[in-house]
Amino acid sequence: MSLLSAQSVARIDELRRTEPTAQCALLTALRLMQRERRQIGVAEVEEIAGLLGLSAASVDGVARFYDQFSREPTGRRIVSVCRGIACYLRGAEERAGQIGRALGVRPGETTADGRLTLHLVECIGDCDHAPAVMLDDAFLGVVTPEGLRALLEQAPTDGGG
Amino acid sequence: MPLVTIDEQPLEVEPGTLIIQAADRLGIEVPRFCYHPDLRPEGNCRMCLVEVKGYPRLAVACATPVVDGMIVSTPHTSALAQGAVRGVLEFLLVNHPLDCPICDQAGECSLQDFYMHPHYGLHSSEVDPSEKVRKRKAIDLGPRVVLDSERCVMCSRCVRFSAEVSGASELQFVQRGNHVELKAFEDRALADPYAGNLVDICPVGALTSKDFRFKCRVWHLEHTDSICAGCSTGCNLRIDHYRGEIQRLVPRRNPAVNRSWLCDEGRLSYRALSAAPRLTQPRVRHDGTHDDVDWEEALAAADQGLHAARTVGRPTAVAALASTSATNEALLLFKRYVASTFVAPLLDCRFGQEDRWVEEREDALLRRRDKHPNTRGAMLLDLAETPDGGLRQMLARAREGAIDAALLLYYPPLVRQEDPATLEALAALLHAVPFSVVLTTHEGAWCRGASVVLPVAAWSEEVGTYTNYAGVVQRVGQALAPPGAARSAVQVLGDLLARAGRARASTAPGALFAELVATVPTYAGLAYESLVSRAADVYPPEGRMAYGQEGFAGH
Amino acid sequence: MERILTAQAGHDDQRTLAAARSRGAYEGLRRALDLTPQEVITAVTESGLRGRGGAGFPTGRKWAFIRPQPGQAVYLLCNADESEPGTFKDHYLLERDPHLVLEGVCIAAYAIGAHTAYIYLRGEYASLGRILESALAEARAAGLIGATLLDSSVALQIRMQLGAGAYICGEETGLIQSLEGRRGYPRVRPPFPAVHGFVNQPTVVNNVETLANLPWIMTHGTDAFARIGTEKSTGTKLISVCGAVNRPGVYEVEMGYPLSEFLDHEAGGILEGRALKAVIPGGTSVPVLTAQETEGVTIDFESMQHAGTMLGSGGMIVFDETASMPHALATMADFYAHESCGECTPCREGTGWMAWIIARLLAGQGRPDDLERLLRIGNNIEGRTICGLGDAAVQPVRSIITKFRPEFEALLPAVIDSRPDWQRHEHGPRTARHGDPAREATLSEPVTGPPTARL
Amino acid sequence: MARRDLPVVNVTAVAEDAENPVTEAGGTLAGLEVTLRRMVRSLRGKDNVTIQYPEQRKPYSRRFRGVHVLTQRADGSLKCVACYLCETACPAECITIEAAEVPDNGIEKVASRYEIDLSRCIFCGFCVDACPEEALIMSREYDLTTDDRDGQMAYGIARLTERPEIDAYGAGYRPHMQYPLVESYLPTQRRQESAAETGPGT
Repeated sequence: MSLLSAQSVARIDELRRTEPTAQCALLTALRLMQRERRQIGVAEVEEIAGLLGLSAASVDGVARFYDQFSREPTGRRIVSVCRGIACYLRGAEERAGQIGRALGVRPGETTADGRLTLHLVECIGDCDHAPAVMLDDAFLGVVTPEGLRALLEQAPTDGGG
Repeated sequence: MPLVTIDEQPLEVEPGTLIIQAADRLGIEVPRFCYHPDLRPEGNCRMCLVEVKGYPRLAVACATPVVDGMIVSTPHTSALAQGAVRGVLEFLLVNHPLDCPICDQAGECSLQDFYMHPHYGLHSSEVDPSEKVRKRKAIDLGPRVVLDSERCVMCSRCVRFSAEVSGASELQFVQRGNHVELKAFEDRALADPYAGNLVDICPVGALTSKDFRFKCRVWHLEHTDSICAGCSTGCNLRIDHYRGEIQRLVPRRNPAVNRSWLCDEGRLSYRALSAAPRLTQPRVRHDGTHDDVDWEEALAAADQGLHAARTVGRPTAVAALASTSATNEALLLFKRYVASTFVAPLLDCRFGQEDRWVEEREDALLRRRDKHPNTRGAMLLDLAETPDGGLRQMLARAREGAIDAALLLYYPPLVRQEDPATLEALAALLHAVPFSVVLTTHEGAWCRGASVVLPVAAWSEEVGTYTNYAGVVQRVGQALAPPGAARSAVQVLGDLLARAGRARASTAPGALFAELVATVPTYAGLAYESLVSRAADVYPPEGRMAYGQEGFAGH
Repeated sequence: MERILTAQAGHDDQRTLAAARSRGAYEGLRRALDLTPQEVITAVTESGLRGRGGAGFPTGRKWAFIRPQPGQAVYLLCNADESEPGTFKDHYLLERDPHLVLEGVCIAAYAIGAHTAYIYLRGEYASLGRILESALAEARAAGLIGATLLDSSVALQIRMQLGAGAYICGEETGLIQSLEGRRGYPRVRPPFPAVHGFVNQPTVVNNVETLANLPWIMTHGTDAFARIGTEKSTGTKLISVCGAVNRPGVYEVEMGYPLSEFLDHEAGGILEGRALKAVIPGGTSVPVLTAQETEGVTIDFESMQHAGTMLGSGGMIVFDETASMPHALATMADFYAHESCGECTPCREGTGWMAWIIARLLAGQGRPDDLERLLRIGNNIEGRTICGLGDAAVQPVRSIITKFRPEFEALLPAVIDSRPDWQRHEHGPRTARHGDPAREATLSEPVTGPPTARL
Repeated sequence: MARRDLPVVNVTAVAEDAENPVTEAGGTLAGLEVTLRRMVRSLRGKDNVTIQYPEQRKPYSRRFRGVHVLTQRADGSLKCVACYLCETACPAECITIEAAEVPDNGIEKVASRYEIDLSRCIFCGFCVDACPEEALIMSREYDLTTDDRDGQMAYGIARLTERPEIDAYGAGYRPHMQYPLVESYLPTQRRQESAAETGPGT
């Protein structure tokens, strides 16, 4: 019983066949897994290692190199507040604090109900809308805590990958 | 051929040679952590920075190939390079726990060696212990290896070995920046049968041996170069012993045989020597029971018994079987004694199918199916000539009553268990023949039936030569003295020859090897003195880090 | 001024193929296909186009290094891992004019003989990835890209790869490693990507903006491009300005455009009419310029270099008089400590150490020699690392500390015990030397009274 | 010839002079003067140079190198981590150490056996100088006697730590004596400190 959807497994198989090496498919495989399982834990690592014929250790090493893969499950929605230099100059810290208070979660943490995770992230390349905020992978630009709460009510966009 | 000048010393090298290899050949020390002659260079530790004339920035000697006319200055002659290397070493120590007192690597640790070198180290720390990044310590990675990630310098030698050489890929880095940590997935025990090498190539105390853990300090060890007797590959190794006990075995580099590696079975083979009680006194059987006697009496008994068998004069009255774990020199004397003393004896070296197995490899790296170090040597002495000869044949003939006496030279295997069938066959043979002389090392139920038991030296207790599966002749070293009254097989066989009225052969290793060369055409031109392995590179070398003489042996 | 990159980006329907083609998309590719690959390379070389990713290496020369052995496949990698803090120019192009980028990819791939091109986007650009995907799908459907480029006989597969949050993957060998599904550990050079690149094949890595210049060069010609800008810095540059300005955003300016004019005019002046304090002109990886130093500086590679900094990625970060440089530096130092991949020693340990010391300063626990220590650490990192991240991490630290030193000195406690922790221990040093007065004192201490345990 | 220059002494004259009884007695008494004065003073109980050893003892220098002490941590565990440096430094080769592993508490190595053969020890103090942990220091215990040379002169861990004599003699030589021990304790100290913590009556 695979942890991944049949469609994702198919995608990975296709990549494994068409990419120069099986390992070239690893990053995409991890992204799919993170999106569907919201974590890259032990079981997830072993599943991918099996799919691509890699050692669990090497998959784990890659998974734990990139910021967007998390060992522990993240919330269903992810709010990322940029703390890059540009956003810092436009008061990112206060903004992160406001949002955290409004959503009842501290940066780097996930709400108890697993609804959402609040991240402080390095520069996300949306500096003209500093302090920039992302919801999942949508750039919100300057957003008030209230506006963010409203957005959170809507259905999530496709998580990319 | 490109000409390179390092610290004013010119050297001509073949194209593609790395600066660090050229420097090693010139005997110029270039400090390094990540470079290893048998691994792909990665250039991550930055300790081997050197100044190359005309280069905009310092180059890493371990990844920069020599080009013709290159002029290189190492930290020993270049202030710039020296400053850089000092800086790198300081960085390496920023988060190092400095727990040398409880670290088994202390004494053969590159960090220690470099820090104590006036050109690279001896700075005072500017970091509070309270400021250091703490990581996990004493992580159990199975039966061979203990990991201390605080001591790791992230040189990735182990990661590369695991991926490139053994193929197990069980180690990888996790996290980023100064939180990078070496990790086996979920701290699972390493299944790699070559895991011991991870400890050897770790330049610091991050990966230490569980077998050697806390046994003794490395500066107490005495070293004896020898050859592994675990299988017919004949890996070059070094016996590290202290107060008359073997503490550990470590590989010596020999690109022609084992590169820098040694399998875990071979690495732990010394344990077999103390697994069963040793024979320390000659024994002669009087009405059913063995009595300890002195050599004089034992040799006399052996000689008389065999003399009787000899005088029967009937063909194949004597079965003579010598293990292929014996040295070439012992086998030579064994053959000479038997051939010159008996008429058409059954003379063989096969307890099982050594002569077939010596051709088969057990895995892609080192291990071979034949677990005897000297089968090829015995075969070159024509001790496996007759088809389907050996123990089975002798037993059959003995049961027919066609054999009056048996002479056995037997060594228990150092890796794996001895095949019970073989031991049964041996016991049966001894019971089937009226008189038998056994030369062996350990107590064993199988030799109860022997008329005379002569205790001989085991591996690591005698000198001599082995010929590996490929015909490479290598010298075996003596680290310890044989226990009790035990003597080297060469000496015992020499005495028997003398008693049999043959001129007492010189048992000096050099002299015997000369006779060997005269006897075996394949050995023509070899000299005992020149047999010392070309492995100038020992890991861990006495108080120094591994130096590679040969280039990176890609595969 | 002639707009090369953003001419069409303003149109809201520019993402759709039809609209884009109606405005001349893929015309440059057609022109390129009329030439031989070698002619394209020559043209780009003569146009003087230089890499827009940060290093400013001549694009044509980079291509010319590609000499595939028989049986080798050449790869073109489009670097859309725009992670340099303060930089969002590629973000703009990818979002507004995806076909321009795709066309540039096609031209470059044709020039170097690559039949597979990868576009590597940073993980945070997943939404832009979808825009690019649909554009690519349209182009494929229209038969522009795929088995044949336009109606030529040249095949080109364009694949997309999303990163997952690692600054280092914007470094070309780090990008290659990531694309191969490894940790983004940069590779030691030599060998260079042009020889051993992606899966050990000859590889060119070009920045999005660099490639986006190619269609115009093909349509308007080498000379037209060379005429724009300065002699050594031809063409235009996308400047993404952010921080304390009234109109942050992406602007296309001709090379050689005065910096101060750009700040006052395009960027709309400093926020709330405050005074300018400093500018980091090319992303945090280049040295800062004080307000005075910006005088007379123009936006091009040479002038920036002359002013002691670099044009870099064109990510311009503006500080007004209210900004605290130590806190700003802490933000940047934390960034590099967090993003250092940890492969090579000086960067792995040095960036973390610098960040720690700066944090210590801000916490009022600095030591008198901490500023010298920071500069010394910087010198021990710069030029000794595998990739450029180490050098990059040093630039803000060194330039900001030297140019705004009083702000840092104000952080140093008046009186401070700078001895290491174990020496400040009330028990005193564990390593007394002979001649240490305290020690000598005990030597002459009279021994009296009955024996008792005295420690 | 130098001989001619030698002074000539009239031996007979000297002898006669010596025979004078007054001079003889006076000389003897003069010679005895110091002795007699000392005798009188000591008979009157003044200025005794000797003491009643072993009942009475004189203090020794704090740097005196006497029988060794193995120090302990606050929790009473042995401070020694079996680094073998003392054994390595010992010129008399009288130290025997065996190491053992303990569940990791930051320091995973301890000495399971630590023995100093004091019948071979030359009390040079190299071992104490070599110790990186102040786990081994010297005491001022000097009167080391036994009726059995073989058994009792080899001190193991028990006798090198919990040794009542130490309290009486006090600690002796160790490097950096001007500073208190850092996180190393003698058994007495620890008992006192733990008593202080728990307070009287408990």
